[in-house]
Amino acid sequence: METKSKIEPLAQPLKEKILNEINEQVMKCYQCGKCAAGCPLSGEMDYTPNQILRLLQIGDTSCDDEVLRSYGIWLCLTCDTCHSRCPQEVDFPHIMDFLRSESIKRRKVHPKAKEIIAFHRSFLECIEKTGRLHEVGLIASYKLKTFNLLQDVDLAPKMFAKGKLEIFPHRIKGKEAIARIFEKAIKEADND
Amino acid sequence: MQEFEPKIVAFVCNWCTYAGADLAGTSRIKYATNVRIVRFPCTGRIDYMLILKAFQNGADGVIVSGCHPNDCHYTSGNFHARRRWIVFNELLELLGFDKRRLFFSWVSAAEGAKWANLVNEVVTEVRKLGPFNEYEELSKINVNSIGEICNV
Amino acid sequence: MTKIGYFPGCSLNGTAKEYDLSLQAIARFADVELVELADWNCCGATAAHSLNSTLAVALPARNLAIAESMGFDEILVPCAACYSRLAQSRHEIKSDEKYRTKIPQLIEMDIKGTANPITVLDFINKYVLGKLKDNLSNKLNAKFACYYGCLLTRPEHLSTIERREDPLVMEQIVQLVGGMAIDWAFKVECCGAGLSVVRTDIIGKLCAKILDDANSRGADAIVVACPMCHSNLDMRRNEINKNLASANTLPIIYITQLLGLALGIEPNKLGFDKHFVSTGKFLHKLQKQTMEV
Amino acid sequence: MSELINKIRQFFASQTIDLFIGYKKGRFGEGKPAFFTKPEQLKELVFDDKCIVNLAVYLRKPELKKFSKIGILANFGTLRALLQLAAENQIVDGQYLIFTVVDGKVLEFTNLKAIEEYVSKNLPKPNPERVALLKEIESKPREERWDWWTRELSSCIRCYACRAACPLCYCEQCLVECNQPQWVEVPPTGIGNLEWHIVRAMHLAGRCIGCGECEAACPMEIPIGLLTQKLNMTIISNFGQIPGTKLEPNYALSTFKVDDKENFIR
Amino acid sequence: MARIGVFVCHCGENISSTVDCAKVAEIASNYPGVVYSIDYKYMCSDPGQNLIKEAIQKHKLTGVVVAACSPRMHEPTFRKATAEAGINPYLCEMANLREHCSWVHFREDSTTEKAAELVRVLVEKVKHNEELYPIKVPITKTALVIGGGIGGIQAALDIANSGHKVIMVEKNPSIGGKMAQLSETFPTLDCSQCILTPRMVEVAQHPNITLYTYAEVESVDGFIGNFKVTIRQKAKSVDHKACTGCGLCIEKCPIKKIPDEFNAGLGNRAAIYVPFPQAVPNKPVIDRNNCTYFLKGKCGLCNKVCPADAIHYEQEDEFIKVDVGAIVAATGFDIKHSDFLPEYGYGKYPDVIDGLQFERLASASGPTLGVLKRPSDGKEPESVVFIACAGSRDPAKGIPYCSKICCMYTAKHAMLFKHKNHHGNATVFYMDIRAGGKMYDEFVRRAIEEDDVNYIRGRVSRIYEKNGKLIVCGVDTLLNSRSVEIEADLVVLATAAVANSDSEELAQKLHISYDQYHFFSEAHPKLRPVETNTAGIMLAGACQAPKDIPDTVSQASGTAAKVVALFSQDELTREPLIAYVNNNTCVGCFLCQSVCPYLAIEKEEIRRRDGTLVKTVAKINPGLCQGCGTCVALCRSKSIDIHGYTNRQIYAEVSALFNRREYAGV
Repeated sequence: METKSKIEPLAQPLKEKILNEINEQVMKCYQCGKCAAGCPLSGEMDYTPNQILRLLQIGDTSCDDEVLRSYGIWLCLTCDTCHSRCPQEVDFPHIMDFLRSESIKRRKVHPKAKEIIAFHRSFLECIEKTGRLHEVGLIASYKLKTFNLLQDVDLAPKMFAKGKLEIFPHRIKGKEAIARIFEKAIKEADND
Repeated sequence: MQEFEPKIVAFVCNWCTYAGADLAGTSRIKYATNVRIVRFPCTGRIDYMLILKAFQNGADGVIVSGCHPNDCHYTSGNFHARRRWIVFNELLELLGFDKRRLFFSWVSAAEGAKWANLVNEVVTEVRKLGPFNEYEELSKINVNSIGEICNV
Repeated sequence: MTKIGYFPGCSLNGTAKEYDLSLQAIARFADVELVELADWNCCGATAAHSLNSTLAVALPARNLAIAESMGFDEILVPCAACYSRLAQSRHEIKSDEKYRTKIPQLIEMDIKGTANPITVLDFINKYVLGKLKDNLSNKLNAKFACYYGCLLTRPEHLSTIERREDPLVMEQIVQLVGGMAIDWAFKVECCGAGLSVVRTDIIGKLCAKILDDANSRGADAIVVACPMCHSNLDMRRNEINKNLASANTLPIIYITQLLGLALGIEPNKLGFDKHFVSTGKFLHKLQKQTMEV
Repeated sequence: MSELINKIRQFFASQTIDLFIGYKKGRFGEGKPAFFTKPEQLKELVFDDKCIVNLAVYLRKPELKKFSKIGILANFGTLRALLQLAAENQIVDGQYLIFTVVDGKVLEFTNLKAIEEYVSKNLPKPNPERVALLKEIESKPREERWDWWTRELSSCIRCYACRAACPLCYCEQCLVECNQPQWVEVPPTGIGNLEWHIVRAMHLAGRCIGCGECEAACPMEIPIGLLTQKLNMTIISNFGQIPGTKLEPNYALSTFKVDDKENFIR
Repeated sequence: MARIGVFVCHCGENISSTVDCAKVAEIASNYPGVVYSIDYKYMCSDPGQNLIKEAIQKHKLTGVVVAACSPRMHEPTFRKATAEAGINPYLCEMANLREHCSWVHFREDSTTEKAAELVRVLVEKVKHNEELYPIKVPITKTALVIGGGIGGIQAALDIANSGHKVIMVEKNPSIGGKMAQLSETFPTLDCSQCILTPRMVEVAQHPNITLYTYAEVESVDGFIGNFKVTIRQKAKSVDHKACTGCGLCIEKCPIKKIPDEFNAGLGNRAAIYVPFPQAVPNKPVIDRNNCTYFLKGKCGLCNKVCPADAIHYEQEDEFIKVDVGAIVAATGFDIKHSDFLPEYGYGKYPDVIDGLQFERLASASGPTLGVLKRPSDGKEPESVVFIACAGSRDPAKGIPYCSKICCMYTAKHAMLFKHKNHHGNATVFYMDIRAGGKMYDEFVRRAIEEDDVNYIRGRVSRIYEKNGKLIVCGVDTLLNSRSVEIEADLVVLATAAVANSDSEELAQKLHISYDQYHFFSEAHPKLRPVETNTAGIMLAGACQAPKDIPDTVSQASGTAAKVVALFSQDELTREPLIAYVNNNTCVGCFLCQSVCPYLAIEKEEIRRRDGTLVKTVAKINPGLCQGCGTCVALCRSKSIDIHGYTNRQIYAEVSALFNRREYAGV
């Protein structure tokens, strides 16, 4: 399981990493706030998209740290509303993806976001094992990870009744290939 | 052995690139000494035959440069020049001419630094290519060889 | 008979069975054979691109490669979320040298990016609409709110839809089958998508706004073209209604179900019995008005 | 053929024309350019696919000035050359009566506008063999191309037959005859030959009507037609201009588009 | 035989610090044809120039090469000195040893070598220089002003008041431009029409001004001092000489529902119309695209009722040719319309309007007579949202620039609304407030402090309509980006100011350059802000970039001063560096004709003494040719050449570039 958080020096400001690795220019943001105004979840976020960009623009260690520890980055739905209306064409969802993986990598995930990650992990584990999503397996695994045992118990019977839940997962033939994709991709992320 | 110093000719227009090279001077930006500038009123005046003549006279590389599109002092000389270059380029390509020695560029009167960089890049690239022996050897092919070919 | 590649995605095997049923019915009508990609895998969805960018490109890429190996240059991807992942993956592979070399090693298959994912709306426009006019058997005399959500119109580089702030593609289809498409304000707002399980409360809030606006403008049903939108709007009604003054009973139907009805296909062959929010009243109303015509 | 001959006889009789340019059978069965000034000479007139010489080449000869109206038996290349010459202000519409024979049928053009219509409807596709040959040459590594061309061109004896055969090489003083300054070296050296063929190709770029007379005329059998053909293809694909199809001047190199390609410019 | 003198300048130490000037002079003395070669500390100083003059006389020089700074700097100086010594000034050339050599290289052997080679190149060139004489051209002292907005009006009046003739061309039926549409003007809030209309009348009555309204510039040929302009007088279908302006025709016209351009589409006008009550000229024109007579061939009501018999349906567009010496482009700007901002419902919701529409709603002469009524239902709004930067500073929409005028007029709009409705809510969404200018920031502060306009810093994401209200979704970035939703009755977008849709076409007719947004380009952004790169054509107002009224008027007066300065001379002297044709070799293919940007290539018939035509050849009009030389490079038979850069000169330069071949033999 996770070890104690490593103290790692931030040699390079995040904004430079973002520029080098995903070619997005944080500095383009001029803080008009149109992203926050259109974001369906900015009310739920601790930092709105423009504020996250502002923190990144400052570029010092503590601001970068605040970004990686924020809850907002985990709420982003990648609905692309901010990006599609951004006058400066900042691809914020793309930056969000980067921030999320960076946050995990540096073990700075916001405590409230652990459930979200648990869900994503359960989802990926499910695919890793069978190649496809299996809803029962996903929910079971997620519940085990989060102890939210009562979540969605009301939906399940109805779903069975409508023929929308399969008890046994479908395992694709190429599941070993899928497992190898996972292995390689994860290894690569660790090496970064 | 001494490093090969390529001979570079630059055909430039008076209003943009010549002025840009002047600006490189007033800004004291240093670049390689290999280049010799020939001044034209406009890129539209630059005859492709002159490019060939420059190579014939020993140039290892030729730069042709003028105003950016829409910046031409004469409004459209550079556009006409660009068309000619497109065609000339295709001909050289077909002939297998070493086009790596021919450089087209837009350098405005405000781009002193771009001019200096361009010259340095060209000198570096042509230095790597070495002397333009291919073209020099061409002048050695003469009437005599006709006989040989006819006999074949 | 035209054959094109078909990537149903996980949802159409589970929560969105009615989508699959109705889509297959439409395809049969249009004389297009949907050939399921052999041994396809999950696209990775939000989970993959949230956690691991390589995985987010590689998982969809395997499906693209399968389609290529089967000789398809078109893959119908009915789920807007899956479409987005497949199209993005293809975009990355075509535009990014890094992925072009890395992905084939990861998925252990060759990939050129020749197979082009298309959405269900592209599919309908290209293969169905031309044949529709002469085969309409029902005029669907009702008011519809066409809901696009996010991933059909965004991001711009993956979307084939024009006017992304106020798209009219589905509206045009609705009009073709005799329905009235209402002008409303939430057609491209987000339903909450991937937070369905973890933050059901957020889904409740976002979907409530969408349903409320459609309802207040007199819609009889909301038309969707994405199983994610459908499941949030349809299955999460309890959570949604917590945010509304009175319970909302608008049925959520797939664009393919709509076309099926217009073609005179029986509702239960289109999966109308599989909805959480009852479609009975809506169907009844339609039937009544059709008879009156 | 007799239909055509009868027609021309009538035109001579009514003094509509006083010269007819066509072909007669040459020693090797080829179509040989022939000038008829009397109706009785016309029995020698032939027209078949061996009549490839582009007769437009004669129209700017001073010897023709004394004739008031000239009839021409034109193959397709000649028709296009006529259009291009008109676009370049070299011939006057109305001075010529032009005939061609297609599938045994005589077509008569009283003005150049009619030719313009005919040509635009009947433009042939580029000869696939030539296109393939060009492709093959282009696919070779650059150094090989250079060697190949320099070898090919080194056999040039600078007889200028290519120039004489070309209906569009009508300058009164060719560039090669300029000696103040001397643009092209006169003796057939490697450089001089290269320069001459570059000049020829560039001068015909956007003007060459692709009749192939230059290459056919070359006694050393140098495939010089490839050069003009390549430039024509470049001009058609980049600028959409096809020489010898329009009466109005539409020379690709004296117009431009703001968004012409410039991926080669730094 | 050539006798060339070479004069190498040290330029203090500017050249000599990296170039061995003495050595360059010494090397040059051995070049064939060089009879005199010397270096000197400051060649451009009086003693330096005397050195040249004396050498020219003493050594009977036939050519001079001054190796010094850039010819763009001192060529006129040395050519003048050469002329003073008694030989033609065009026999002097400069080698650029400073900007192109000493300043850009270090002190090393190759720098001196290069300097010597540069001198050699110019020595070879100058051997082929010819004697040339300046071209003198007369000046037509009439100015053409294109555009009758406030910029054009100011320029025209200033020029006319200096005693010169002015021809003004306005494409609309009346002059007045955008300013005539405004209600009140910032920062004084004085009535726009009150200050403008007297000027409009002055233009119409000025003896030096000829006014063509409902007219456009069709073509422009010629050059500074000698432009030949064709004006298209569009058919007004009304004889303005006969018309008394009684207005009966307008009253009787059955087609009355045409969206009124002057009222920004908020009102209607008839098919025969005067754009607004104070129009100049105050006489109608028929809009043929909407007139029943022109569309269906019947009606003719206006003709029947006209007491002056002034309706002339058969009128045709007329082409008027005028000669002018200078042209002022004052064509103004436009604002972005309709589907440009779909997320704001602009073009979809009638109550989302642009700034110009608000001006008309607020104007006492507007469609609502100054009562603010919203377009959808005529209700007077209680809550108005103003959105600044609606499309400006928005690279994603292709307009990255600031439209400059919006901050001020938005503050003005909010104020006007509050003055009309004291209890109403005015909200302004802004990104930055740019209120640089005399009394400007004070004006904005007044809106905020005295008129209680609510300024919220943040860009609106979207607007939608719900129950007759417009829901404006924004954030307050000064309050932790808290979301703000305002229910508004009316939304006013400060849409981007853009170039006119036909500005590119006009620029091409004028041969002036324009930027990527199709605004006209000034010759120099700081030092020549009112001139274009084409001599004799100047700019006034927002056709150059978005500008407010004070800036436009200042520039217009500046432009007028330039025109008047030009007209203070009787003739212009031009450099003779132009192209010429060799009649002997020209075959008259005229492929060069379309390559000339100045249409300077004409046809010339060469005839024998008995009058028979030998041939038609190209001829360069020396008045029009500007000397680009594009035709020279195009000519296959080398029949065109250009003074100053002749084929022989440049060939000689190229041949002399490197010390490899025999360079002398050309």
